[in-house]
Amino acid sequence: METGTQRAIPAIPKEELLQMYEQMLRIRIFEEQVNELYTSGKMPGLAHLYIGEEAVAVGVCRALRREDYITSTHRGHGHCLAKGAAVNQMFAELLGKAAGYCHGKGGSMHIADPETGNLGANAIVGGSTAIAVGAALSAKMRGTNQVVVCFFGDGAFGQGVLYEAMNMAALWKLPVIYVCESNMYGEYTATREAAAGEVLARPQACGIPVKEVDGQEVRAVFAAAKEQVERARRGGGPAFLICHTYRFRGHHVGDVNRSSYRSAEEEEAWIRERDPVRLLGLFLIRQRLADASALEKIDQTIRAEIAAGVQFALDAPYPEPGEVTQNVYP
Amino acid sequence: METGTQRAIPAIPKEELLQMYEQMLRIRIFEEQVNELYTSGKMPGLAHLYIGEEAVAVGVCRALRREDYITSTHRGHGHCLAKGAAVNQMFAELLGKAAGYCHGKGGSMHIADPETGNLGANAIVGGSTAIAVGAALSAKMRGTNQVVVCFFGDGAFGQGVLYEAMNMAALWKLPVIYVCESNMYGEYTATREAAAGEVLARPQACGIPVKEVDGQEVRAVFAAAKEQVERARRGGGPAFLICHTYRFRGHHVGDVNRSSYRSAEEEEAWIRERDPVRLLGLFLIRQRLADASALEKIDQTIRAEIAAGVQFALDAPYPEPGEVTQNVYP
Amino acid sequence: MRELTFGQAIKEALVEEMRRDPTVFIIGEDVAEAGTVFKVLSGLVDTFGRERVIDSPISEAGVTGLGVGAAMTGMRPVVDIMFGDFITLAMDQIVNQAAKVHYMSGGKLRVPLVIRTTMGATRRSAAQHSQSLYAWLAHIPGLKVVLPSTPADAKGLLKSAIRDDSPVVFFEDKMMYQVKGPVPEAEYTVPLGVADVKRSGTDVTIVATSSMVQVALEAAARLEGDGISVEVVDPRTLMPLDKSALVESAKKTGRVIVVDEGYEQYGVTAEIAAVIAEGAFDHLDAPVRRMGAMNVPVPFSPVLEDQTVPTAAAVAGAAKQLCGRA
Amino acid sequence: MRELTFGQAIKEALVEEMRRDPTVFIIGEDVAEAGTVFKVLSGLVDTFGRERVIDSPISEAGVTGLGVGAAMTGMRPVVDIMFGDFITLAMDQIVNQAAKVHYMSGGKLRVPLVIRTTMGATRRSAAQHSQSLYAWLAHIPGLKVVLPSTPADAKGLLKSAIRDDSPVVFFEDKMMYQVKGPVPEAEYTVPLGVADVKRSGTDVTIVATSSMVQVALEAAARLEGDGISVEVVDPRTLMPLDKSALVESAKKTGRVIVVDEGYEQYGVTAEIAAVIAEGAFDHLDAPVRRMGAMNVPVPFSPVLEDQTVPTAAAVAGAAKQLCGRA
Ligand SMILES: Cc1ncc(C[n+]2csc(CCOP(=O)(O)OP(=O)(O)O)c2C)c(N)n1
Ligand SMILES: Cc1ncc(C[n+]2csc(CCOP(=O)(O)OP(=O)(O)O)c2C)c(N)n1
Ligand SMILES: [Mg+2]
Ligand SMILES: [Mg+2]
Repeated sequence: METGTQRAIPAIPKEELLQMYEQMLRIRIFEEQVNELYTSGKMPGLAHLYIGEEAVAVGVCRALRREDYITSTHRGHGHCLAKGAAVNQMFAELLGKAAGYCHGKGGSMHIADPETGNLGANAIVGGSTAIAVGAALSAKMRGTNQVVVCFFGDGAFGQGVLYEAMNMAALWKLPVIYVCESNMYGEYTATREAAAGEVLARPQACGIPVKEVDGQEVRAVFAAAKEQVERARRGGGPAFLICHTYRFRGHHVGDVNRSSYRSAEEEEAWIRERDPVRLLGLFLIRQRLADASALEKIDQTIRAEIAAGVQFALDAPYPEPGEVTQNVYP
Repeated sequence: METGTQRAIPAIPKEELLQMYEQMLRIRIFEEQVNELYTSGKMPGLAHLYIGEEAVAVGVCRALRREDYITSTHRGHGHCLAKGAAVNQMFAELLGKAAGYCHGKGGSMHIADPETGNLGANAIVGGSTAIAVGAALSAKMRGTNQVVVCFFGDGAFGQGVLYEAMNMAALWKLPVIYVCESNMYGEYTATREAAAGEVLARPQACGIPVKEVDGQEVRAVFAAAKEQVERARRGGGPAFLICHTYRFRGHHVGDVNRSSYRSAEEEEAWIRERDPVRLLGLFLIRQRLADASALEKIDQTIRAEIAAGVQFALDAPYPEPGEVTQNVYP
Repeated sequence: MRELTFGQAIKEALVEEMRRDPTVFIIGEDVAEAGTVFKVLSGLVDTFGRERVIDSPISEAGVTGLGVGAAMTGMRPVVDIMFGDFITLAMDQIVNQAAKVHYMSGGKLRVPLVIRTTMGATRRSAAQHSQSLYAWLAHIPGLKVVLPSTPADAKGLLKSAIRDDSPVVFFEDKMMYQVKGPVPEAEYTVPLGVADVKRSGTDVTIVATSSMVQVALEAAARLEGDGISVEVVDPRTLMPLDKSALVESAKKTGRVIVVDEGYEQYGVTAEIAAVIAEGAFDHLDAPVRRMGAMNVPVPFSPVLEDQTVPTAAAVAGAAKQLCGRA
Repeated sequence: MRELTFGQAIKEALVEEMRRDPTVFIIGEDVAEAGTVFKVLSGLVDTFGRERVIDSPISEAGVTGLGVGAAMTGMRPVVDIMFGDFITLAMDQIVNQAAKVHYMSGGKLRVPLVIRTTMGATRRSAAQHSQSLYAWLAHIPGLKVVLPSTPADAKGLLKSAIRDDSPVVFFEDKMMYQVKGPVPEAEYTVPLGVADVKRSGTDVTIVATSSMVQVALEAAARLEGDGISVEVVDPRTLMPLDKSALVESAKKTGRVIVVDEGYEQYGVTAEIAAVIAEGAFDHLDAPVRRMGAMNVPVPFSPVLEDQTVPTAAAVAGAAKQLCGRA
């Protein structure tokens, strides 16, 4: 098995590292605000927070160009932001406002932003795995050298369409990277009780090369993704990246009694030891690439941006009632 | 990989070998008659002949008890006969007669015979892969030690439900054997152009042990199936058996111009060198377990049985018109 | 009579049937310790163990197929599909397998399978988690389709569904799980195929399904003040459909509204309207009025979503119009 | 005018659109060298190569999803699903993805996808290869649904479908592929959403879809001898549905039969009957008569199967009855 864990992570320029730090922090604070909006009754629907998994979206999207595509999941805010979405339109969408990315029609689980290559979040587990192959085939047919990243959770190992999709991607050597956010659970069920055997052997059985990384180390995620993306861009075909990660919060904001499926100790250990934002912050400081005050400044800037975004969304108007019948057909 | 090809095939009692010969020959002559009935316009619908693949059904079903279950495919006549179906009711069903196994309602692609444990053929590729897991779970819950065999073609590697099913079978250690009739084609497409990577690695990725056998050698098929069935019966969980075989005729009776997907030389070589009925016949003679006249006698008996079956079916009445609305609900 | 919530009534039906018949078991995503995402089955696993309350992978097609195979071989599985929108993933197993096995086998095999799933919008769950897709299943011979509207019906119908030898798809309105209603203590079942007059009246018939029964009753209450007497008829099962009950009521009142939460186009309101138009042709003062969900994917934004489902006000308005009072 | 078979007309539409627009491509099982199992696409791969006529694995869900992704990113895929019965495997991709992407994204993304599939019984193919399941798709906002009944319509409608920016599901009757009819040589399209009066008449309207149009025309010819003048209206697309054309004809004749090869229960005949009953209420002399396929899984045995589909004799009989001549 070709895995990336043991290899040394190539050096990444300071500027890039700081940008990744900023992006992860943006997602973190964004999601904390989502939690706040939700628990205070201002955000309708469901909120699946990305807190704890920021390094995956940021590390992977860093390896992409703006015109490259991603497909996303029910836990998609991080993917959207990492691919370049603006905080204002994100919040507006989450509140169902007309200024949102989908004019309030999509909400948390359906944010799409073609301008940044985001083909949309998907509330069907595994629902975008074949769509991603189609985008990759399209890129190949149109002769662009775009690459597609399909983010999905470890729960999607249960969905047959994933295998149909990986098989086609491999058959036709399409530029698509399957990025599995392996956070050990699908809702309230442990993945080890839902997926038999060695999950990494599944893409390999289709002839798709795999890499396994510590999903809390954004540098490792970035390095692995970069290699796979470049290979795909050169025509090398699909790849599979499994990122071991953890959602620090509940499956969704209302999931508060988690003891039936995971222990408080497990959660605490991950939060204490494997926080991706903190890990990169410590690295930056230890490597003297930034000092505490520089990070503090980033923090303040982001907080201001997020606060302004929330305010923008709260102030924004709802769609006009008549919009309900628009966009059924182009 | 645990494969069965290299191993020596354990000795099989003469009586059993002769019975297998008889069963294979019954399927062969049955199918030749189906071809005849079809081309002479007496059989409606579609006819997918099993000629060339007889050793798979016979070798596997020999390893089963009557109360064990099988699920079958569009190419299912051989499975039904090997599991114990009677020729008369088979032919009657193929002609749409009331005396058929399904009272004429199912036809060639849906023959079911619960009395011999046959849960039915299925015209949806991969359509019975999950049904088989359910039957296995049922056997386990009811505390019987029945084993389930799911026959399917290599075309079904394209169907997602196969992976969903194998995953559950492995998770819950259910007594189901997946028997892949790997005849190199699904309709007019070569499996190597439809299934990426190493197909045997797919069940293995779910932690399911696999065996690979020459599907033209009924003794090899039987030996491998026996081991897997016994293991499943002892609670050892699912297994996967790939049988390399070849359909000697077209995908269905009307598929006459096959040069767009396979060569006449390939067909001729298989028919000449790898005919499962002939191979067992030669073995029996070489091992002095039977002489030519004994085999000839079997041939005559079977031909008489088949001829009587055809006649029975031709003479049998069609269902009454009013039966059309029966059996929608029990 | 004691009151139970809709969710409790469903759980009670399952408990009773699982006690009564050891071949009944439940399988689905997060049905065991989690007791489903809607918490409807909380505690069931403690009573019956993980052998009979089985957490599955996220494999709707696989689990449904598993249910078919288990049902064909002596068990009575209850398959839990979390959101009705996900039956899209299991349609081959439901429609080509479960619904047809009995017929295709000439009556030799049976599939006593219950698929419990959900329906209904207004939870701000957007287009992939809000649909009411039962019209598809009602279209398929071989399936039975149940749409309970009260806790008592839910319990009695689910018990009948489990005992039925056909595959039955049972749709539960997610918004109703917490709604309370009287449920008899003593053992009872509600037969499949018998409509229930939820309120009798003389001026106009409202045929309403599932979530829309409450809406119809609210509309009826409002209309009482206007001197309009409303009969509310709940078919309770779409297949079998109690056509004569619908037609009788239509003959009595001469005016009919059909209210349903599925998409209006090519949906349940069309079948019911057509059945009534045919059966009560000479008695109708006006065309049967159809009110289904708006023909749009369900939008997320509350201000948009709330427009898509018929309301008591809209139904009352339509009734007034029908009675020439608007 | 030159004559083409239904199958040739479809191929010609594809050839013309593939020539016209390099983003159009075809994918499906055995579409390339085999030219589909029905031989409809024979030779297409020679013209356009394996890059644009792509043989896929047996993966209906995967291929449909692939079509959605390609359509969202600048291509116009035509996905071939061999038998209409197999759309059961792709319903999530068709209904939760293709149909909703445009709406869910607030109009930002488009899915110009065509799914070509088949329908129709009487090929002795039994219950899993004979269904006409378009009512399901017509139920779903965001999809368009096309049911051509002649070679000329098939060509013109398919060209429109390919140029349409919405997902369109195009159902071809398997029994019609060899049927010939006039097809103009010059470039033309047939718009989606416009019904066609296939025969005009004054006594009774037969609304017929796809395979049933020919049956209706045959019935009309028989009835001519009985002095009954029949109007045959073919909606051609179920979504959009040309309601006014249906209602106009009903108003003119006052008697309507709707004939369709989908299952009758909760099917297309219900919607059309309801639309007409509403729109032509005061003009109808009798209830709209519905004739769909029998509500049974399609049986294999010819003597059984032939009973399940409406025949010209049965339609003519119903028409006579409607006109008080039986
Ligand atoms: C097909 C389907 N089945 C079930 C669900 C309900 N559901 C939503 S999220 C989820 C768990 C997904 O787990 P995973 O893929 O690991 O993603 P995570 O939530 O861990 O990020 C489930 C079962 C769904 N949305 N789609
Ligand atoms: C889901 C589905 N898709 C397509 C078909 C059409 N079809 C019938 S048989 C067949 C090929 C099956 O190939 P394989 O599984 O290898 O079986 P074989 O015919 O070789 O025995 C196909 C594509 C089908 N019956 N079901
Ligand atoms: Mg997970
Ligand atoms: Mg094959």
